[in-house]
Amino acid sequence: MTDSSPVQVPGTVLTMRRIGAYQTMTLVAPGVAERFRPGQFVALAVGGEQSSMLLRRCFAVREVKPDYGGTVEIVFSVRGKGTQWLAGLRPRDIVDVAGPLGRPFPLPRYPVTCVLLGVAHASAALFPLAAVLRQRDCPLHFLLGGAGTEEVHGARGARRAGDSVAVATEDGSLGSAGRVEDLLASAIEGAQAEVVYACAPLETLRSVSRTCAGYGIPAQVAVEEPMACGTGVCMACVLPVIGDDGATHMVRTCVEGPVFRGERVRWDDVGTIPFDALGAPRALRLGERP
Amino acid sequence: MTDSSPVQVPGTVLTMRRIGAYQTMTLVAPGVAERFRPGQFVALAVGGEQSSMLLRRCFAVREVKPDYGGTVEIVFSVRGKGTQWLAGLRPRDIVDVAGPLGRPFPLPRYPVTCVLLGVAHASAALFPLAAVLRQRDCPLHFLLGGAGTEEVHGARGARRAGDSVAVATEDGSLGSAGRVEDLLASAIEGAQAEVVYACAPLETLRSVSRTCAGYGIPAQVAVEEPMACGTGVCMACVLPVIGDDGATHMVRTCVEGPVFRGERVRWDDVGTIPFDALGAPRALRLGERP
Amino acid sequence: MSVDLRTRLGPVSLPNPIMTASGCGGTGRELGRFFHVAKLGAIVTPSITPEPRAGRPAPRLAETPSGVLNSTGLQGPGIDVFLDRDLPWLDEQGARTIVSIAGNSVEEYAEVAKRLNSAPGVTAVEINTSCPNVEDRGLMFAAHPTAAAEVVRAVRTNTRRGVPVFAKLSADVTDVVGVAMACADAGADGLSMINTLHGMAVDTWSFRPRLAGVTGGLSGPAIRPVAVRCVYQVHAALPEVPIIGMGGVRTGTDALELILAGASAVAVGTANLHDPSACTRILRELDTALRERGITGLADAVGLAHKPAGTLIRRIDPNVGVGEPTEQESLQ
Amino acid sequence: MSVDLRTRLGPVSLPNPIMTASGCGGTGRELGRFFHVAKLGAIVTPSITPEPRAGRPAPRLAETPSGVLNSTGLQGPGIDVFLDRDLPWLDEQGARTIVSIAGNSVEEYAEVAKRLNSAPGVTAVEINTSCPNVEDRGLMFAAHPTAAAEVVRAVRTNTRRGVPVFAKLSADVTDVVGVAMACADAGADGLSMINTLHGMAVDTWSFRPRLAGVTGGLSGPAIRPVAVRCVYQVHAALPEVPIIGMGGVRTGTDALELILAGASAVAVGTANLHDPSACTRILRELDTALRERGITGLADAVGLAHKPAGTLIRRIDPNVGVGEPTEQESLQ
Ligand SMILES: Cc1cc2nc3c(=O)[nH]c(=O)nc-3n(C[C@H](O)[C@H](O)[C@H](O)COP(=O)(O)OP(=O)(O)OC[C@H]3O[C@@H](n4cnc5c(N)ncnc54)[C@H](O)[C@@H]3O)c2cc1C
Ligand SMILES: Cc1cc2nc3c(=O)[nH]c(=O)nc-3n(C[C@H](O)[C@H](O)[C@H](O)COP(=O)(O)OP(=O)(O)OC[C@H]3O[C@@H](n4cnc5c(N)ncnc54)[C@H](O)[C@@H]3O)c2cc1C
Ligand SMILES: Cc1cc2nc3c(=O)[nH]c(=O)nc-3n(C[C@H](O)[C@H](O)[C@H](O)COP(=O)(O)O)c2cc1C
Ligand SMILES: Cc1cc2nc3c(=O)[nH]c(=O)nc-3n(C[C@H](O)[C@H](O)[C@H](O)COP(=O)(O)O)c2cc1C
Ligand code: FES
Ligand code: FES
Repeated sequence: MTDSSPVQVPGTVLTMRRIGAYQTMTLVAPGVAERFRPGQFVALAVGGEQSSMLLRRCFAVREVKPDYGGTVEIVFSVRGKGTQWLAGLRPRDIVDVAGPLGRPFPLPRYPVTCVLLGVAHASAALFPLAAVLRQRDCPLHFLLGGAGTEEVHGARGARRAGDSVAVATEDGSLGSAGRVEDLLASAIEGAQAEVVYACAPLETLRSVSRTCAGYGIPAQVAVEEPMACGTGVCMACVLPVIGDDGATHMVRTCVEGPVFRGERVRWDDVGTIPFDALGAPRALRLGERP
Repeated sequence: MTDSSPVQVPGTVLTMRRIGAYQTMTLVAPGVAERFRPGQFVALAVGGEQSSMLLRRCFAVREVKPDYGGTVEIVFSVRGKGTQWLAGLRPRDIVDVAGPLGRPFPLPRYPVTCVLLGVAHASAALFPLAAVLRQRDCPLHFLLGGAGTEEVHGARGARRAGDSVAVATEDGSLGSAGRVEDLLASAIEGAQAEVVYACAPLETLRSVSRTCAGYGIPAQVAVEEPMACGTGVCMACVLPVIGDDGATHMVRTCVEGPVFRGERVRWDDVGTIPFDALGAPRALRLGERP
Repeated sequence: MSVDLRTRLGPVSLPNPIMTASGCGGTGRELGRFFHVAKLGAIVTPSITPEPRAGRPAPRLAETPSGVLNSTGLQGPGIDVFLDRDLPWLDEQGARTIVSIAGNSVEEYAEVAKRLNSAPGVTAVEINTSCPNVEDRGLMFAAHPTAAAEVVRAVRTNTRRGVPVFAKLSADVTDVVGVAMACADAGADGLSMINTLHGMAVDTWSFRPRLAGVTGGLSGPAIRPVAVRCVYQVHAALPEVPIIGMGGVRTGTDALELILAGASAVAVGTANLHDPSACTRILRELDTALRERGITGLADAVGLAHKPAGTLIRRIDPNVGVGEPTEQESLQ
Repeated sequence: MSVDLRTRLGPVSLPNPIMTASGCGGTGRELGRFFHVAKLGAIVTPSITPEPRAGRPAPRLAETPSGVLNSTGLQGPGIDVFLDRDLPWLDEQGARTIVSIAGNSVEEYAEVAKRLNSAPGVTAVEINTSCPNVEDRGLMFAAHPTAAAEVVRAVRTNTRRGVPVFAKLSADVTDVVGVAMACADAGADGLSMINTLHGMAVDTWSFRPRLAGVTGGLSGPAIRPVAVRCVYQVHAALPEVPIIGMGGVRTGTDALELILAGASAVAVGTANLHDPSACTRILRELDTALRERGITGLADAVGLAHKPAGTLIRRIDPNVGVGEPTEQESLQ
C-alpha cells in the first residue's frame, strides 16, 4: 500500500451549488486531495446504508484543496437515479468516497504548447491539469463545447487559466455553432500545439485522436466508459486498446485509464471484442461462426 | 370507496422531536386526520423512492389536528432499519402515508368508568381515545408502564386527561416497580371500572384479558403484531381469534384488528395454527403427523 | 397522442395489461378502498383451493433487500366461500377476474376448475403450479414438465371454451422453457411467469429461520431480472403463446421491461404491499412511458427486445395484436 | 472475550472465514490497495481458463434493485500468465489462495487442474461448474448432476492430496441438493454456493437487452435469500461437507446468516464493487456480531439454524470444529 494508493473515506458534503446545467459539489474527503493527480477520478457510493444501488458513480475531479484535511470538488449532471440522489444531498450529509483512482495525465517535462479540449461536464477534469501545466509554463489553449450555453462548463475558469479560449455549442447559443472538435485543427495550427488533452464523449475523442494523428502530435484523452466499481475488480469498463506489445487487449479503463494515448484506442471497435484481440473467441479467430 | 376508506398521501414532516426513549414525528397528511378514529393506525413507506425496504411500518396515532389540511402525530422507537430511516428525517422531507387503517376502539354509548392501560410507545394510542371518552364524560384511569422512566410514554398527558394515573417500571425508576398489568386488578376494583382499554405487547394483553375476564368486564385490546402491508393484502399479520360463529379464524390484525375483545384472542396459541382453526391442516386435525 | 393499451390473452381482450398478482391483491376489496378495481386490466385472485385453508403460522413475511420472503401457505376460504362471497363482489364492481387455482393433487385442481365452470364472471383461470404434489413426495408440480402438463390438461378439460387457462410457472427449475412447452402442449392458452423464488432468511439474534415455515417465496424488485429472463426465453421459444409477466414490477417502466421481453400483460405483486395504489400508478406510468417513446399501441411493444436494434415496426400479431374486442368483452 | 474465527475446509484450516468471491476481487492487487490481502481467510481468484479470454463485449454490467447483472465472459489471462504473474504475487503477500477454475469441457478443467498441481501457494481449488459445456449443447455443467460430477472427478484426480477441491454450484436448478450429492460422491471435498442467478434486463429506451451478452448473472443482496436457502438445504442433507457460502453478503450479520445456515466460510462478491473495503469490514463486523451474541468460536455458529430453538451448545464437529492449525498454516 504505497502512497499512490487510493483511500476510501466517508466524505462530508461541504457545499452544493447548481451552475448552468450542472451540480457542483464539494466534499471534505481527507486523504484524497494530497494523493490526487490531474486526470484521476473519484468513485462515490450512492443511496445510503440500505441502498438498493450497488454500483459506484465515478466523477472527474474539478479541484482539490487542502482545507479541512482535503476537499474534492466534482461537477455533475443528473442522469439516472444515482446522480439524482447525489443532487439531493445537503451540507453535512455523508457520501462514501474512494479515490483518487485511475492513471493521471502524463505531464510534459518541458514547456510545450497544449490544447485542452473538453465537452460538457467532462471539461471539469481539465482545470486541475491546467493548473499543473501552468506551473510548468506551458501555453494553454482551451476548446470547450456543449449542447448549448448551459452545458458548456468552465468558460470563465478557462479564461483565467488559458492563453485562449474558444467555445462551440451545437445550438450555436455560445461561441461558434457546431461541435468543438471541428475547431481543433485550426487551434493546433494557430497555436503550433505540441499535445492535445481531451475529456469528452467517445465520438469526440475518436475525432480528436484522428486529428492529432494527422498532425503527428500526441492526443492524451480521458475516456468516460460506463464503470461499475471504479477500482478494477469487476471488468465492466473495458475498451480495446493496443498495448506496447502491439496486440489488442481488453483493458479496464478504471485502472489502466481513464487516460489513454488516442492512437492506442481502437475507436471503431468499441463495444465489440475485436477478432484479433488477445483471447478473442477462438471460433471467430478461425473465421467460424461465433 | 366510502368516506371511511383510508387515503394514501405524500406526508410532509412538520416536526421531529426526541422525547425520552422515543421520536415524536408530526406529519402533514391531508385527509387522514378527518377520517381518523381512536385505535386506528397509519402505515408509512420507508427509504425513499429507490428503497430496498418494501414493507410498510405501522404506527399508532398519538394525535390528529386539522391544521394544514390535517396533521398526524406518531411516537416511535428506533428498532430496525426502517425506524432508523424515519428517525433521520427532517422537516419538509416526504413520507408516503396510508391511513387511517384498521378497526377503531368501540366506544361506550353511556358514560362508563374506563381503565386505559399502555406500555411503552404503545401508550400513544390511548390519548386520542381518552379525548373522545372524555367528551362522553367517562371517568378515566391511566395505567402506564415501561422498562424504565425513559420508556414510559405520556405520563404528563395522562395526568391532564385522566382522573388518576399510576405508573409501573420494570426497573422501579418511576412509580411502582414491576409490570403495569400487576396494577390492573386493584385499579379495576378501586375505580369500579366497567371496561379496560389496553395497548401493549402481547404478553401484557394476555394478562389484561385474563384479569378482565375474572371481573367479567370487557377488555378492548389493540395488538401490535408484525405487519407488512397494513392494508389487508398480504396475510402477514394473522392471529387466531374466535369469531361470532364460535370457530377460530386466522384473522388479519390490520383489517379485522388491531383492536379485539380480549377474550376472543387465543393468546396461548399465538404463533401457531390451532388444530381446530378453520382450515387447519387436515393431517393435524386427524391427529396425524404434519 | 393516445395510447391503445388493450391487450389480448388468447380469446380474451383486456382494456389494459396491468393486473394484480395472485395473493398480493387480497379479495379485491382491500385495494378497492384505494382505487376502483375495474380500472385494472384484471384482478387475479389469491390461489383458491377446494377447502378452506388456515395457512402457515406467523411469522409469515420477512423483508429482504429489495424483496420479501413469504410463507403464507395459501390461507383462504376455499372455493365455496369464494364463489359465494368474493367472485360476485368482483363481478359487481365490473372487474375482470382471473381466478388462480391451487391444489395438492391433480384431482384437487380439476375439482376447483369444475366448480368455477358454472360461475359467472370468470375471465380466465390461472393455475398455480408451485404447489406441493402430495403424490410425488411433495415436489411442486412446476418442477417437472410432465407433472405440470398433467395439471394443465386436467384444468383445461374442466374449463369451458372461451375461458383461457394460464399455467403459472416457477423459475426454480433447470429448464423453464421445457416446462413452458410441456404446458403449452397440454393445452395451456398462456403462461404466467414467474412465481416466487425459493428462499430463506435466518434471524441473526434468535439463530432461527425468520419464517415459521422455514423456507418461503422470494418476490419483489430483487427478482425482476430473473422474471425478465424467463419471459424473454419463453417468448423466444413460444412466440405465439401469450405471457402474463410478473416479478418485481414497481413502476411503469418495470412493466414495460417485461412487455419488451415478451409479456402481453403484467401482474403486480409485492409492490401492492409497499404501495396500495401501485397498480393504478403503474398503469398511468406505463401509459406515459409508451407515449414518451412514441409507441401508440401496447401490442407493438410486446417482445420488442427480441427484434434487431432500431426496430419499432407496427405489426399485427395474431396473438398479441389488437383485435376488436368481442361484444361481451367490450360491454365490461 | 476474544472470538476464535478459525475455520476448517476439509484438510485446510483458515485463520478466518471471510474470502473474496471469484471474479469479484480482481487479482488481489486491486483490493490490496485498500487492505492487506493476507488479512482475509482466503483470496478466491477469478475463474482461470486454459487460454487467455477477452470476455464479452461491453456493456457487461447492469445495476438492478439491490443486485447487479454481469456478463463479463470470464475475461482473464489464462493459466500461464496466472501462474507466472498473479499466483506468485498472492503467495508473496502471504495470502491463502483458492484458485477458481473454468473450462468448456471436462478436459479443459482437468488441464487447468494439472497445471496448478505443481504450483506452490494453492490452498484449495474451486470448480466453477456454471460454464457452458460445449459438448452438451452449451448447457452448463452445474445443470446436471452427472455432468457436474464428471468435472469434479476429473479435477479431483488431477489435484494433489491435501489441496481440497470445492465444487461451486448454481442455484438455477430444480434440485440443488441432488447436484451437491453427486459432486460430493464424485470426490468434492466441499461445496461453494451460490453462483449468480440467470437473469436479464431490458433498456426501456433503446428496447435492447442492457447487457451485450443479452442474459447475465444476477448477484448482490437481492439473491441472498436464495443463497441462504441453498446452503441450508445442502447442509441439512450433507452435514459433514464443508460449505463456502456466498450470495449477497454485505455486512457481518449477512455473513453470520450464511454461517448459521451451514456455511463454514463466506465469500464476498458484489459487495466489493460497492465498497472496496467490504471484506475487512465484514470480517470486523462478524467478529463483533459473534462477540455480542456470546459465541466464542466461529465453529459453534456453523449450522446453528438447524438446531432446535435455544440451542447454543459448544460442540466440536469433526468437520467444522476448531482443529489445531498445522504448523505451515499457523506460520502464515
Ligand atoms: C472516469 C469518469 C469520470 C466521470 N466524470 C464525470 C463528471 O465529472 N461529471 C459527470 O456528470 N459525469 C461524469 N461521469 C459520468 C458519471 O459517472 C455518470 O453520469 C453517472 O455514474 C451516472 O449515474 P446515474 O446513477 O445517474 O445513472 P445510472 O444509469 O443509474 O447508473 C447506473 C450505473 O451505470 C454507470 N454509468 C452510467 N452512465 C455512465 C457513464 N456515462 N459513465 C460512467 N458510468 C456510467 C454508473 O456509474 C452506475 O454504475 C464520469 C464517468 C467516468 C467513468
Ligand atoms: C398497529 C401497530 C401500531 C404500532 N404502533 C407503534 C407505535 O406507535 N410506536 C412504535 O414505536 N411502534 C409501533 N408499532 C411497531 C412498529 O410498527 C415497528 O416497531 C416497526 O415497524 C419496526 O420497523 P423497523 O424498520 O424498525 O424494523 P424491521 O425489523 O426492519 O421491520 C421489518 C418489518 O417487520 C415489521 N415489524 C417489525 N417489528 C414489528 C412490530 N413490533 N410490529 C409491527 N411490525 C413490525 C415492520 O413493519 C417491517 O414491515 C406498531 C405496530 C403495529 C402493527
Ligand atoms: C404475500 C404473497 C402471497 C402470494 N400468494 C400467491 C398465491 O396465492 N398464488 C400464486 O400463484 N402466487 C402467489 N404469490 C406470488 C405472486 O403472485 C407473484 O408471482 C410473485 O410474488 C412475483 O411477483 P412480485 O415480485 O411482483 O411480487 C404470492 C406472493 C406474495 C408476496
Ligand atoms: C462481476 C462478477 C464476476 C464474476 N466472476 C466469476 C467467476 O469468474 N467465477 C465464478 O465462479 N463466479 C464468478 N462470479 C460469481 C461470484 O463469485 C458469486 O458467486 C456471486 O456473485 C454471488 O455472490 P455475491 O452476491 O456476493 O456477488 C462473478 C460475479 C460478478 C458480480
Ligand atoms: S469499473 Fe470495475 S473494473 Fe473498471
Ligand atoms: S399486514 Fe398485510 S394483511 Fe395485515
